[in-house]
Amino acid sequence: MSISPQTERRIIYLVLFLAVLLPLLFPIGWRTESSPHVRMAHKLVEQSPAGSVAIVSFDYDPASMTELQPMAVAMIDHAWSKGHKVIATALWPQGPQLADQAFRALSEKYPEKQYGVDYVNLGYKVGGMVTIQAMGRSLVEVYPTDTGGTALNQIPMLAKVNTLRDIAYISSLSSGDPGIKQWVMAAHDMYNVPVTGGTTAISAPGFIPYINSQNQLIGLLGGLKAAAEYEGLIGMENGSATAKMDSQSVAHLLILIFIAIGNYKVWRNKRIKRTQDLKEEI
Amino acid sequence: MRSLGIFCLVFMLLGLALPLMGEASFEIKDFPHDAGTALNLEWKGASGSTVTIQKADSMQVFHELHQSTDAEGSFTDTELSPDETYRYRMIAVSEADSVSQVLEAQPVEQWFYLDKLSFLLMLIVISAAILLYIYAAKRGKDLFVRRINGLDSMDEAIGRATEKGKPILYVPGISDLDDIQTIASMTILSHLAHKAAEYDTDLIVPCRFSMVLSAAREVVRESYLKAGRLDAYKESNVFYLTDDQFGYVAGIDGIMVREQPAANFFMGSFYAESLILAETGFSTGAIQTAGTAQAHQLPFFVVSCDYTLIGEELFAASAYLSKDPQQLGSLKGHDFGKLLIILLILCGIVTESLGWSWFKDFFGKVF
Amino acid sequence: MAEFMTVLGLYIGAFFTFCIFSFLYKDNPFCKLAEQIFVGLSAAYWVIYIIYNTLLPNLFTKLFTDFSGNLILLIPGALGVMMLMRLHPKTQWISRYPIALVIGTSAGISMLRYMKSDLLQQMTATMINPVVQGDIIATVGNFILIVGTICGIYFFYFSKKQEGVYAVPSKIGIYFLMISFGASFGYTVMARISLLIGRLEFLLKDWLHLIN
Amino acid sequence: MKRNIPLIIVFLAGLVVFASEFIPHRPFSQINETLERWFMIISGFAMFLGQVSLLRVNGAKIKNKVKDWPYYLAGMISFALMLIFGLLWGMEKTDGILGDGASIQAWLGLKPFDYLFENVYQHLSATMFALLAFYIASAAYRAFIIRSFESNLLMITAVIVILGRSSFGTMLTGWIPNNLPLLHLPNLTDFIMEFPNSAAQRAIMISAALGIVGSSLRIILGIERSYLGGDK
Repeated sequence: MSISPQTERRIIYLVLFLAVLLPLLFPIGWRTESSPHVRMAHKLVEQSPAGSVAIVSFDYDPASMTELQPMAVAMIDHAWSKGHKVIATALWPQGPQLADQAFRALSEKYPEKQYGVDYVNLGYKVGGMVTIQAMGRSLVEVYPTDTGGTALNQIPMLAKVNTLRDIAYISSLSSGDPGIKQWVMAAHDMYNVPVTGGTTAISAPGFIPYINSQNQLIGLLGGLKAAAEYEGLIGMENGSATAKMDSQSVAHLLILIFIAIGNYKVWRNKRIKRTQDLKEEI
Repeated sequence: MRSLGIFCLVFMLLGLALPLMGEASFEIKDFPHDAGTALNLEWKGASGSTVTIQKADSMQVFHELHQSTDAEGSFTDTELSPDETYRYRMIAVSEADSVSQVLEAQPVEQWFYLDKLSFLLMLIVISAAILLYIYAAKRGKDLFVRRINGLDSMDEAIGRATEKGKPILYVPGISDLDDIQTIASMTILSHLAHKAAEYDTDLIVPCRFSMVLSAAREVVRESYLKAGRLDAYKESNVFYLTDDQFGYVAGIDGIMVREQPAANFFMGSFYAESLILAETGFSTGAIQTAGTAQAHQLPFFVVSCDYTLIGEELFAASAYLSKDPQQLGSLKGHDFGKLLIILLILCGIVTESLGWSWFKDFFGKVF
Repeated sequence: MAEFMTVLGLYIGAFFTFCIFSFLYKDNPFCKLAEQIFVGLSAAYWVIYIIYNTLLPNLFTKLFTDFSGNLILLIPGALGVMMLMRLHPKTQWISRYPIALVIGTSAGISMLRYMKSDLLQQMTATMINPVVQGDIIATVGNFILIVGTICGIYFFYFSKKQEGVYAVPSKIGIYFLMISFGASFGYTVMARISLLIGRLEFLLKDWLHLIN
Repeated sequence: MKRNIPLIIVFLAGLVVFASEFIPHRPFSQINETLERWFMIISGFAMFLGQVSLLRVNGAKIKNKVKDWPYYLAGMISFALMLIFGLLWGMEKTDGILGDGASIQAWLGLKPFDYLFENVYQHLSATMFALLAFYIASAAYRAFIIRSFESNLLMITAVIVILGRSSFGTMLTGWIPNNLPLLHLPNLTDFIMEFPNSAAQRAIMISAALGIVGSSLRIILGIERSYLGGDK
């Protein structure tokens, strides 16, 4: 029996499609052992006292949502469960909408959390590094109002927050420049605020050097796998990263099976050819 | 002229500084060899005290800039404008006393970035080598360049397209003409168009940017002219699709499936779309040759194409194909550069191992 | 009405998503349609984008509001118009001036940029003391890094036939290239699958509301 | 003259860029920025050339009723629609000729241009990109075959990295004691990425940079001039 290469390709496409689709509909919930960098980030949030104010910066656009949005949700979930207050900022123009989405996703689980008391969305500011430096001098100067136009001094949770120094930790979810790098260089290196964060899997290796003895970056979530690990650490049932990671893992496994089948096929064809050659010789 | 005072700086003592009870002393220096955008604020002898640096804003109100408990140190204030005067207050507070001083300074522009000396030297040495080899080649010196795998297949691919009576597809990458890879691609296109004109095979060149379109039309037209087949040149075969990355790819996919070109060439700068092109091309059964210096996309071309020009081979290809002495000379110059770099790396490893950091620093200061 | 149009938008989005996916099965009228619409829309998108984000703010608005203060902008404006002279065969040659400026500038910029970030930076990054006290893995890794980089550069050395002794480093160079290609390929799988997950998320969540 | 003046312009432009790199003093320090802005304006104009080519080529196809001409017509209609919407009512926060079309926005929820952008263009673009997931699978199936030593290296590293970056990699080797870190697949993956992979990437980058430096030098000095086309 032989299948034409075209049919073969179609089978591959279909099987892959199903392999990604099914785990999204019916999550398997594979738990993976968490890696040290994820545990570092988790520990930073875990150990900050209740009442701390944290910044979650949405430095990405919808194109990287698949990987970064679950991280944002998981980190806000964790912060709220520890009684922290969350300020959302954005160095990318589409960030504020994504922040709203993340807060909305958690509103069911935390109905008691109030805007202005437990969280606030300050919106987008251009400038990257320069903006962060300015926030180190005065938050009001950079953000006179939040996204809704409320003056900052009218927002209860910001009563005691004047500069970046009043922030317990910063988590930047970033898919490029400006992003984590700018937060590390401005917020950590100049004002000594602990910085953690997450990136897409592709760009994660570039940030690992910042996780060093100077603690420039405290842990890092790289891609979906790390997001799923974080969800695992905070005991988030059926988190979206865990479901997506199931899809990922099944797809990876499937590709490996494809490689194995491909090799088997070549090996079998070779053997058939050899036996035919032998027969001809005889 | 103010700028002549390269290393000199104006700084004045303003206001009444508190009597210097402690040892702490402050100084502001211009940041050397820059465009006048930074100042170095230094302090000394402040052991046991906390040093705070403040900067005056336009309303002459001081804001904190930096804090430190080091006895001696410096802070660089950046993103300043040249020749503007800035005021700083530096305060050292210890349990026993406190010292405060207001200083003014202007950042000054200089005429050379001294840190870029190694950069300039490397540039001069490599450029000189390239030019010398080009000169030698022009004077008729025979320069040897080894065979580049994959290039010989180019003629084979054109031959097959001719046999089948199918067109050739040439994709000059997805970067604009400001990417050198695109220009290298134009040189290869010129060679290919010449062959295509000789064999009388259609050559389809879809372009992503208007400037690439202009250049590609010039190049193809001239090749047809040189081959004496200007009558066979069809301007509508070199056309624009769209500036959009994936829109462009969708268009090319359509061409591959409908026109069924017998040979595909992907030469130039490619990003994520490389695999979409190469796999669609493979499914149509075309002979595929790719070449790019985008290291991240090479794996996909290597896996899906019949031949791949890796990295510098793309630039070497045009020299090898044209046998033009100037291009060959240039290639020899690059080779000299490679040997030089291998040598420098080895020297660097030795000096680093011996603990002498000046060698690496000399090259590393550029960044 | 706006709500209905938003829902309709989701259906349109889903339709075009399936149109493109159908290309995987085979070429068909739906994907032909989607492809041409894509080309048309995107070409127009970039025209509008450039007009509103480049030409108006950087050139025309400045000239209209403060002509004498922005006289210098007449130069790029004129060069831009010269570029359009291409459209007529008789005046085609005029477009060579703006092209020359663009090419000259970018040749200069890329020469400096690649020399600095790809050549000098990578070169200095390889100048390391390979021996890391107490860390065998890093030490071995550093030796591999050094050998791989040098042999890899030698692979691109075109002035010598790769025979005999000269073939050895270049062979090692190839091995490194192959390992690197395999690694990059494997590393990219995750990101590419994520793209598909993203699409399915749109279909299952935004469109069909099957998952949260 | 038609040929020499452009070459002189190329040379001067290159020289100016050089000067601005090494001389921090004004005016050189600002030239780069100015040139870049000019560059954007020039390519903004150049953009229209492409559109004219698109209209001409597709127009001819429709006029001559070549095979599949209705699709090209659909393409041209969508081009015209997007263009007209954009010109009339603008995009995002920019107003067009007729202002911001508040009544249409109330009816559609968005500006017409943005509506097409979000509901058609973005989905087309994202789905095209997502095709890569399928192609990466079929490419792996076809190409990762045990053949020569080189192709085996390619395949084995790819398999290790694919495994190392899924949940299975962690599971498969999780039981190995921690004093053998390299036997853990995720660690092995990191090792491969950090050392042998960086080495090869560096070699490619360094040698390609030399190629770029050489080509740029030839362009600036007027030795390489194919992009300008022939004399006429």
